[in-house]
Amino acid sequence: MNVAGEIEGVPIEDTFAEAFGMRATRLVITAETRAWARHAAVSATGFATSVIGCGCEAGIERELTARETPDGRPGVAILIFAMSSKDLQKHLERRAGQCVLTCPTTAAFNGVPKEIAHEWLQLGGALRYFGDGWQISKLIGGKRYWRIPVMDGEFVCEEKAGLVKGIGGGNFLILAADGDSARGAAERAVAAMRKVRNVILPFPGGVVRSGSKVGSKYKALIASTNDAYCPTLVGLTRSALPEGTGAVLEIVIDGLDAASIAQAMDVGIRAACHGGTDAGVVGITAGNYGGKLGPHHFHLKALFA
Amino acid sequence: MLTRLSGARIVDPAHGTQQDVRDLYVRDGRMVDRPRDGERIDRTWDAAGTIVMAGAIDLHTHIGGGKVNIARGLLPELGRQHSLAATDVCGACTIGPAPSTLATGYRYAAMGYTACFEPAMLPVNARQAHMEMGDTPIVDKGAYAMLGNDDFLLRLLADGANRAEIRDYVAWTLHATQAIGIKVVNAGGISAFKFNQRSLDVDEAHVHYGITPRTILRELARAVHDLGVPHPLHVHSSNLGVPGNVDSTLATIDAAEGLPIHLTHLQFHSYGTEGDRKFSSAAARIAEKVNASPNVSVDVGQILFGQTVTASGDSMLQCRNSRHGRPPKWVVMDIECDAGCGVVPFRYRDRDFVNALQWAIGLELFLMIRDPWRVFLTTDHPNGGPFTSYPHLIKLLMDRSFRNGVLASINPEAAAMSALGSLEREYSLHEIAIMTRAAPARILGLEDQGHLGPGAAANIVVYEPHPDPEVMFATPRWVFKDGELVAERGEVKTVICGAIHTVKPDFDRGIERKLKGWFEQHHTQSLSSFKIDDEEVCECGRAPRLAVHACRARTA
Amino acid sequence: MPLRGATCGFCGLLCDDLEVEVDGAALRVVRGACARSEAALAALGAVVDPVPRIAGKPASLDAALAATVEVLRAARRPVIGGLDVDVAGMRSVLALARRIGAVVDHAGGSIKYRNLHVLQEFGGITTTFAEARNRADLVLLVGDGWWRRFPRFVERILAPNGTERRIVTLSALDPATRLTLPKDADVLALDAPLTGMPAVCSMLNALVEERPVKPARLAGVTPQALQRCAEWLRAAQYGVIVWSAADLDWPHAELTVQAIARLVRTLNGTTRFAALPLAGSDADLTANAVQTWQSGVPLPASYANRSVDFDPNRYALRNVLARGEADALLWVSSLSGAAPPPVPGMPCVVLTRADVELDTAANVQIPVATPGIDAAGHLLRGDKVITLRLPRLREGGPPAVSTVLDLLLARLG
Amino acid sequence: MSALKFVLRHSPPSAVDVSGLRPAMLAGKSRKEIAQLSLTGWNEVHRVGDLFAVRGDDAQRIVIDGADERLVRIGAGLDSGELTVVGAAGDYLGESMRGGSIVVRGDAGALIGAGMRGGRIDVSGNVGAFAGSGRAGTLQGMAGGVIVVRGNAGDRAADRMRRGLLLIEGNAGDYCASRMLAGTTVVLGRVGIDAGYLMRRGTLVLGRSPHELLPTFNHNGWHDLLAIRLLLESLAVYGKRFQSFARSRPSLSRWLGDLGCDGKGEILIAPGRP
Repeated sequence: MNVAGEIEGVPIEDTFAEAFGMRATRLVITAETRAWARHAAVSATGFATSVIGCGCEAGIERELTARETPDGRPGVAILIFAMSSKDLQKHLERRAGQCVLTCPTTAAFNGVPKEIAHEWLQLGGALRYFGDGWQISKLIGGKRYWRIPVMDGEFVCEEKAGLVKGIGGGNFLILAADGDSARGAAERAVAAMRKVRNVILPFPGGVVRSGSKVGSKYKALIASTNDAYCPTLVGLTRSALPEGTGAVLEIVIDGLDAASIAQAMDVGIRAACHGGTDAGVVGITAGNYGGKLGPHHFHLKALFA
Repeated sequence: MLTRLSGARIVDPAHGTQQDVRDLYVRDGRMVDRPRDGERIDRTWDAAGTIVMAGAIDLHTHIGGGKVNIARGLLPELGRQHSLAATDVCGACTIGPAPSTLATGYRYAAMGYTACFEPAMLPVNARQAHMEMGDTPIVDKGAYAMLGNDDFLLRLLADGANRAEIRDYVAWTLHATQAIGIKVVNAGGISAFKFNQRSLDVDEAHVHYGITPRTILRELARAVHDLGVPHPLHVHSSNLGVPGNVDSTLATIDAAEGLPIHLTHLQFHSYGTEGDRKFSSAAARIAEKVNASPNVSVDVGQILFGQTVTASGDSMLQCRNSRHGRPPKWVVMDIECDAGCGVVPFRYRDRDFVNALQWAIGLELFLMIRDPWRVFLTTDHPNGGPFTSYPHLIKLLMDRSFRNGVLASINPEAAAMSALGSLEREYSLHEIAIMTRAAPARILGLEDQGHLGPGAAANIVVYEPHPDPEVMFATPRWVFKDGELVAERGEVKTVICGAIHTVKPDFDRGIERKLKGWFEQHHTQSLSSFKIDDEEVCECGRAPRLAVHACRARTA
Repeated sequence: MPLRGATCGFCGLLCDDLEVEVDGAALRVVRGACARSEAALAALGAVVDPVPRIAGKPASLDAALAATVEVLRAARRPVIGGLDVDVAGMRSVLALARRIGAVVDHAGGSIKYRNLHVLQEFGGITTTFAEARNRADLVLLVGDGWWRRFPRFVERILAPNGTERRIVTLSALDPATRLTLPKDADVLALDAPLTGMPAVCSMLNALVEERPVKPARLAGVTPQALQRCAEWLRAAQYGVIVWSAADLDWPHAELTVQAIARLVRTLNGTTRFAALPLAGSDADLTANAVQTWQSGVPLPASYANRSVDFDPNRYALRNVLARGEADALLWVSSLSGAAPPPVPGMPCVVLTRADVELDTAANVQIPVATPGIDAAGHLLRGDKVITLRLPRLREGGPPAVSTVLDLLLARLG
Repeated sequence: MSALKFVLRHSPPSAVDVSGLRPAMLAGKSRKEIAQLSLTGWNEVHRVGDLFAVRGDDAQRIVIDGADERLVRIGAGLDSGELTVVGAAGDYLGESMRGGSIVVRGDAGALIGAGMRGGRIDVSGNVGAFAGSGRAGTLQGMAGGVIVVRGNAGDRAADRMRRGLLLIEGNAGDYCASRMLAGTTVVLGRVGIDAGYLMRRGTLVLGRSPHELLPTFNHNGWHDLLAIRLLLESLAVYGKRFQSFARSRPSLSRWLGDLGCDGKGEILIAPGRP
């Protein structure tokens, strides 16, 4: 391991996380109560860990107070990422349609400011057809909304949602002495990273154990287990694990911009390293493909800049 | 008064001349061969370097009758946007999608047209049609009376009337309405619509009278032919604008059984149902049939992109097509046991698949029908576009690279489905002169129009050659009507009144006995107030003269 | 006494089956009479040799024309109103309007516009007299004055030779009118007052389209009657809705006309249905038709500034006079006998029917021939398609409108 | 730079089309050039300098002072800049405007904002009939932008309205929102008879209950709809009266119609006095 520096005594490898361009949008879901807004948000961001198997990646960005939402009700901001505008349109439409429109009292608003919107996706513009001709379009404060009659009143939905050029695949790996230490470090990292805006951690609990590499011996698969980091394969493969590593967990970050991802990685790594080697953290590294896959490189040595 | 026009190249297909340079002489509004011995030439127009043709003739343009006036009343917001200010000789008027009669006369004349024919004069509306034409200055006028949906004729046919009776009725109509020809619009269909029949194919029976369009077409074509009316039955076929109407159009040609017929606005009747959108060009099939049928002449009814308004007697199809209209307001009328009408504004868009293909189909017809004596330049004004776009249309016909340039800019799917890009033909000046002058005069029986030989009306158009035919045809240097200079470089110089052209075939006036009873039983006016005599038509039509053209009866 | 065939121009029906006895100037309808033709012919028949007047005093036509030229020359913003004239008269009116930059409007412009407005902002499906007479199996008559305004409508169109059809009357009709309806017809009477007409017409639309309305008793009409009416409308093979815009005399009545036009369009989707707005009286259709074809835009219009413009708000005669924009009024009237609206202080030249005596002295008054009486003329019939020639009935009499105006134009140079 | 000011010297004898007095037509012209421009009346052409005393120089800010109802089509076709009218404005104020703003300190005539597509009109006084409608013969009225009338509006306000916002603090006349196609109209005061006649879609909010609604409107219940709440809150920027109306957060009586004409419009009526 080529060490770039240490945080609380934990060696940080001089490598980089390699990330790639994605298309992203932010949706603000509100409801009469925080609970119903959460139900919709959780549902809408479910089963969205990786574009490979889910088509999109989504997560809750943060919860919003009544003062922060367009309609003065409690809300949740979610981010959705996909590989193309077309994919994003499809998944936005499905998730908003199946998980927000269906949920009592909710409304859906675009969460992307006009200034940064690269293009516009149809939100209410696509969902309105559920109204079967009874839907009403309404221009309010310069924005167009759709009012779709539903059984508890009307589902109010902004016509369009902004699309930004986001980044997917920011990551770092926590190398630990054992599973307990790895999980403890990861949970500390996730808790810290949740406070960062413009990012989501799409995997369950923000953490992924099945780090992957490109390709497989099986032709049908485009990715497979990252054998170099699997402790149970030490001795069988060309392992990348330093001695004493008993478990590795990865945190993947999708963000609306590079700075937010870098910031999330910064606070995440520092939180993971909190307690130093005594807490069982052996090292921190990041996943890349030699720079061939993505244009965005997050160098871990930036932590010491 | 003797005038000489000197040094021009003369394009006069009726006399076979191909751009001979020679002098033309006009005495008292007529062409003469040469001055009499010792006769003084009062005025010489130096036309050296110019191209001269006879005044153009539009044999199918909706310039008179209630339909266009309804269109004007329907679209005042468009009319008022296209104001023409008064000049020293012209009155203030407008030239919107349905132009005023004043603007119509001014613009036709300025473009070198000296005679225009209203193709759909409802007999009950004939007075108003003649009045509107009378307020269309400068150009000569004439009209075709619509038959084939009037209850009197349908009853005659349903009762198995003999041909002599039908012939007499047709002739009586020509006299009573002061028409020069007979038109049939969606034979039987306008009437069937009054009985809530919403479509009628060539061999489908009229729900009330039990007769088919084929019968109506055949009997009218026969009557017009036997009476010796020069212009063949003018036919607006069944199923206007309906995808797949190629079959009914071909059936319509067959229904004539070899008798002369003229198929009008053929573009709207040349549609197939191929392709994903079930709409395709059937121009090739139609052209092949027309090429092989010497009894058939056609005009195209080219569409041009932009806002226009369609005004047709075909209430059945206009009601059906009203859903495509823009702006979405329209009028349909049932008229007086006589016919009907429908007025639907249209905005043809080059990015629209159907509109783009319609545009291409029209041009395909122009280019695939070989004989310029049998295909005429029309936009079915205002239905396919305004007559003011004729110079542009001429350019599309004469200039292949220009045409292909436009083709490349229209809806690509439509462009890909059209054979237009592969058609290499370019019309020559000679052919343009045939289709806009010599041929319409011949097919209408206008002996003294459409050519520059001795005895012809001195309708002379002097063009300055220009590499762009659109420029050349839009603003001729001089336009003479009956020897008078009426327009110069697009500007009207003198406003005169044109003649009315009619035919008056012989017939047995005994038919009036039957008609009188019919009028008393069913109509809300008397037979005598229905008829328009020569004096009245000249008053209504402000005509200095009634030009009655000869009919040579072919009755067996 | 000589009997002459005549065509009556005193309402939009233009009945051409009249026989009139002409005795010197006196006129008497012998066949085809109605209240309107009798009244008009009696009035015109009592006039012998009417003369032009200048400031109320008899004058020669020559002097009257000279005085008129003076008025028009001095005017910068003239209005031409009235316009109950024949086609030739209207052609001359427009030639004059172009020459002097006038605003032109028909006296009944606000009435006519109730229908025209709907044509322009909705469209319409209409029919004509003979179609209605021969084909209609249901006729819905809206309003309470059509029988007075078009006295022979029942005889000539609604019930010639005992045609069987259903009739619905929408308006409170007096018993005398009810008696004129065909005796064996199936009649449904909806006795709504005029004020209830907008609501009833909208309700009929809703019922015909089977919207979930709950028709309560509406403007005196029971829900059952409304429902029955809707059923009849839907069951018709060829239904016709008839009204006279002059009856619908309340502000914004054009909205109700649009509701009627919409009803027709909806019904026409499945069966045949058409509107038959009764009009054409006082040559309103004639004036509008000639204006429309010559200029491309309808009345009211302005010929100011050497161009033509249409705007019912700016150029309606009433509005122009109310705003005090005009500085001379030329009133041209040959059929109705209507006098010009009083405009104190404004120079006023009046061409009128021979029997008209003005309350106040106009600058110039010139009697003109009434088409179909003292001159032949063409008028457009009330169903908008047929133009009839009204032959001249008697010799002598004042000159035709077109004659007077053409003389005037020649003098204006 | 000071606002370009046109002070009316005398009332013209006939209506004068002053749509030429707008930034796009005047920008880059000297005062002298502007004074030479002509405006058309009825058979008369007025030099701008004869009709108005011209002052100032900023063509982006135009003031017409001492205006009266003879000045028609003020600000017609406006697409940017500010136009202030002091006095009365004639008919067709802001006709077909697409942007910019017009403020009238006084009354305005009929057909204000006819066919407008964007921008804002503020009238401190009353306006005539057909506010936010369209010219005769057109199928659509106002299709965007905002009109605020502090006084009363005449009959047929919002006739054929297609889009945008028409706000009336005072009363509106008969047939308010007739043939309305879409958009939002708010009348804080009373309306005359037959509001919403032939209304197809759109929203009409009434601050006071009308005496009678058309029988072709069905009562839909009392609702506090999120969209309407958002709508009313968004009006706060148009003045205190709208702000307090929104703050009162009324549950509104909702009526749907005109069922004689598609029936997809809504009339929302605040509780309380008719």
